[in-house]
Amino acid sequence: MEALDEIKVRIEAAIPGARLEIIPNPGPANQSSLLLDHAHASTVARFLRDDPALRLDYCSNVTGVDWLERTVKKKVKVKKVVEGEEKELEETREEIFSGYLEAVYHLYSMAHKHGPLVVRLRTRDRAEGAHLPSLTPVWRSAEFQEREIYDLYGIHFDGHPDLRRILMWDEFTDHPMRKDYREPDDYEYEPTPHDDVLEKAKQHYVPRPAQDGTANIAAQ
Amino acid sequence: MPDPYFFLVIFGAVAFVFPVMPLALAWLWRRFFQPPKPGAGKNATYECGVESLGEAQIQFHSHYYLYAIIFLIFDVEAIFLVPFAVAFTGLPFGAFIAILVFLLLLLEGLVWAWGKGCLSWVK
Amino acid sequence: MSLSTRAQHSAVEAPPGMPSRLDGELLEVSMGPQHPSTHGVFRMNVALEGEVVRRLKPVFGYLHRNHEKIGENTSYLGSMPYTDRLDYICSMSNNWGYALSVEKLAGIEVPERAEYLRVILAELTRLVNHASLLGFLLSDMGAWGTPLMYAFRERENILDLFESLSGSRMMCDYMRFGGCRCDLPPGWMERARKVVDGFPHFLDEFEQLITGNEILIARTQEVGKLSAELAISAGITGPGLRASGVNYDLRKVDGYGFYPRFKFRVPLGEHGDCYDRLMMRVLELRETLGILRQAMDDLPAGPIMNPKVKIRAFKPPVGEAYGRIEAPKGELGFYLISDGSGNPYRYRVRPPSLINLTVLEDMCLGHTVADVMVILGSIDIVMGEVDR
Amino acid sequence: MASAPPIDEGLRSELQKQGIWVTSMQELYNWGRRNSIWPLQFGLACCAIEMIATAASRYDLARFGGEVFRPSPRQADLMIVAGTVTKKMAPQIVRLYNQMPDPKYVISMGACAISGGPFKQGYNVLKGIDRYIPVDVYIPGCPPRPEALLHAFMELQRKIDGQKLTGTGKAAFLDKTVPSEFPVPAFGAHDLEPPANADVFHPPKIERH
Repeated sequence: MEALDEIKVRIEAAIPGARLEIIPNPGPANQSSLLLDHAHASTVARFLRDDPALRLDYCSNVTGVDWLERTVKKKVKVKKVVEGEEKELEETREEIFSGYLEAVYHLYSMAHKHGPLVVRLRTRDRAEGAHLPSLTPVWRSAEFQEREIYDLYGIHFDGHPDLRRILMWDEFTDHPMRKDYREPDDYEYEPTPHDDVLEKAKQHYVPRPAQDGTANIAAQ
Repeated sequence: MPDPYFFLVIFGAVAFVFPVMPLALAWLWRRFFQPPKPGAGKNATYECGVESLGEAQIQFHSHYYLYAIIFLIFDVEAIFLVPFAVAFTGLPFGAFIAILVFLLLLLEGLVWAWGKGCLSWVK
Repeated sequence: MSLSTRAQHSAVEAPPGMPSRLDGELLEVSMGPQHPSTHGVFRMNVALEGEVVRRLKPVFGYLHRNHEKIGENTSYLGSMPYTDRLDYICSMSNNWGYALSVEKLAGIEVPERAEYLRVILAELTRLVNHASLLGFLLSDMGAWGTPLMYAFRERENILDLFESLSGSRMMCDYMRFGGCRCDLPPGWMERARKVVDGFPHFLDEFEQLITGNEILIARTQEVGKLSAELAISAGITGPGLRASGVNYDLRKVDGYGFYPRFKFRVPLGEHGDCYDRLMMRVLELRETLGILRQAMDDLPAGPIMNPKVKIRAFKPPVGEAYGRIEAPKGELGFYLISDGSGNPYRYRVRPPSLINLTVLEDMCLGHTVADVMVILGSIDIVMGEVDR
Repeated sequence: MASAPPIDEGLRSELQKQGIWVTSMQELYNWGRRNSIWPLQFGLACCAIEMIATAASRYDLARFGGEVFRPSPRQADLMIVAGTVTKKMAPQIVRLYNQMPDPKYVISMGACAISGGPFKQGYNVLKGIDRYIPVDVYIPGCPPRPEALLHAFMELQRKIDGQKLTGTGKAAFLDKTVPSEFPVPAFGAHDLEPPANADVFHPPKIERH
């Protein structure tokens, strides 16, 4: 299979107006990925599937990823005038990356037996903007996996034939795989509670009568 | 000498007591030892652990009715053959012809139904 | 009465708007979570017209044990015992899939002896899985229990090998990143060779019983046909895909774990029906025995663990990786995103069983209820992997 | 009906030597119940495979009379909860338990069925089936070996053997006041409602002294 940037060039040639971006993968696995924009996602997908050189007809894996708000501290060299003379100053500047949800597609070709090509789709934000174009019409194998991402992450796939919850029960309202999901506290008997389990267990302990003035367990 | 048909009475009595006795025991057991505990959940229809929705008595395809009728005919035929089979050795040749006619009549009915397509399963 | 009246008989058209008097209504029935032949807690909402399936909606989630959420809260090594419980019939190949992905993520080399051990144990797991499938599929078809007893007799022999090697029958947790946990106990290889040499006897017995059996042929041929294009588009992998004639076996395509060194063939089917899927497993068993003999003959000596890899405080570099292996049920993949810390940022399992069920409805439409069980049995699912 | 005094063992063995066999209805009844327990065919996860291996030829559950696995709860005496009980599956399990005729027993097989086991931190995992239905025998293990399941069978048979038919401490299924049905939990927006059945689930109270 050709290198990712060659593929990017060919796609941009074939589909004018497609805004593609290569996301480098720093790890030794060197599987860099291709970020698509929402409007041209399905046309690019069809191109990847039908292009005779690529023929990526097998979508092996669709994964949902939740990226929270991140504040990244950066060391920035700033020229500042201090007491009348130029000086190079180290300044840490905080940069806030807004959170988003992401669907990652791993595409392989059964005809040419090559791959993977990693394609990413990102939502605008993590709240009501969590919408993505569904690629199930292009690859039928994405059907259950996109339903699972909708169930566990809350990304609404527009154009999906049958978008329902697949793993949790239908009356469930949360999206449990998100990083900020707090599961319900169904009381568990904890003989030796420690750190965050201790907080949970405290609500169920009968407070010990303070005999000789020792602190109550809650204040432990 | 007791009445020659007396054994029928004994036979009838045993035939009656044999099934009734366990039922009576079960009733006694229910009455004195194990009180029944029926309930809405227990009496609900079992459908693989899920609440059963919709009702089961629905209109079936008419084909099942045809199949049932054909089966019924041959079932009744088998009942008629039983006394014939029991007395088969002592019967004259005429009886054999009579039962053959009976069999062939029903066979002809089967061939007609087959030809008419009642047996071919509608997909 | 001539036979031509047959055409009119079935052509009795009901007046428009009135349901045609002859066909029945649809009966909604749920082949629910507790069902003798759904291989675990799998539910199908089936709409039946008489006996013929008109609609079939699978329902999952009854065994959703949050494997991925727990994977994000434990260390990389901590998830290894959980992979045994993914597809709880083939724990060794799950371990290998996870170990392969983490080695790809962190760029770890595996010594030769460990790679050979992994091939031997994964192929032994394939024997267990395909033998169990033959037993379960035949008991779904009505031969209740007897073939299952023979299949489980073979499975017990192999589980004894796993137990003497890894300490546990089903949950081996044997592989580590960069090799295997412990070397073979003395006498293990002789016992393994004896089991592998005894297996063809079981296979011949089975083939003699089932291959020419006309009940089996009547029940499985032309049932649940799957075309090659639909199989590829729906992401079906493993024996189900090869039964439709697509030559795609990860052992040949990816060539991981020294498989190119072994000579073995990949069986292909033509019709893609239940009979082909069943025969795929039988033929693959023969090929697996061939691989096992070759791997056992030239098992090299040497270390079984890459000394440079830290087991406890294992922190792979930032990045992501998707590794996949040819598990007995299909392509088992692990997608890991690492942010440099001890726990994976995202831990995703690509379950072959769940995706092989994508076209269950397409295969079952038009068949009778009894065939649905045969089709589901031939797809070979395990709920621990479907619901994760 | 005061429970009859137990038979004097010395007298019984003495009579036995003379070829007279003495028993009581309770022993006969319990002997019959104990040696023909029909389990419900109902596997959830990995423990189910170990349960099948127990019923297979090597470990052979038939030696204890338990090899007849009935698919329908109407014909089963024993429910072996083998595997992880998820919150989506819990209402189905309680409904199946309700639909089983009395006398019915529950074996909670495996760490998951006892307390959630290795999947305890899962949001969809019920921390043990004894939150909704009474459990007779617990077998720890993940999965418990087939011998452990056979041991659980023996344990259950000992319990059945000790059941009294009359008197105050008689068996639960004979007592009119003991309920044989338990409310089926409903699916809520965040969790099952109620999260545990109060009169069945008695978590240990902890007072720290």
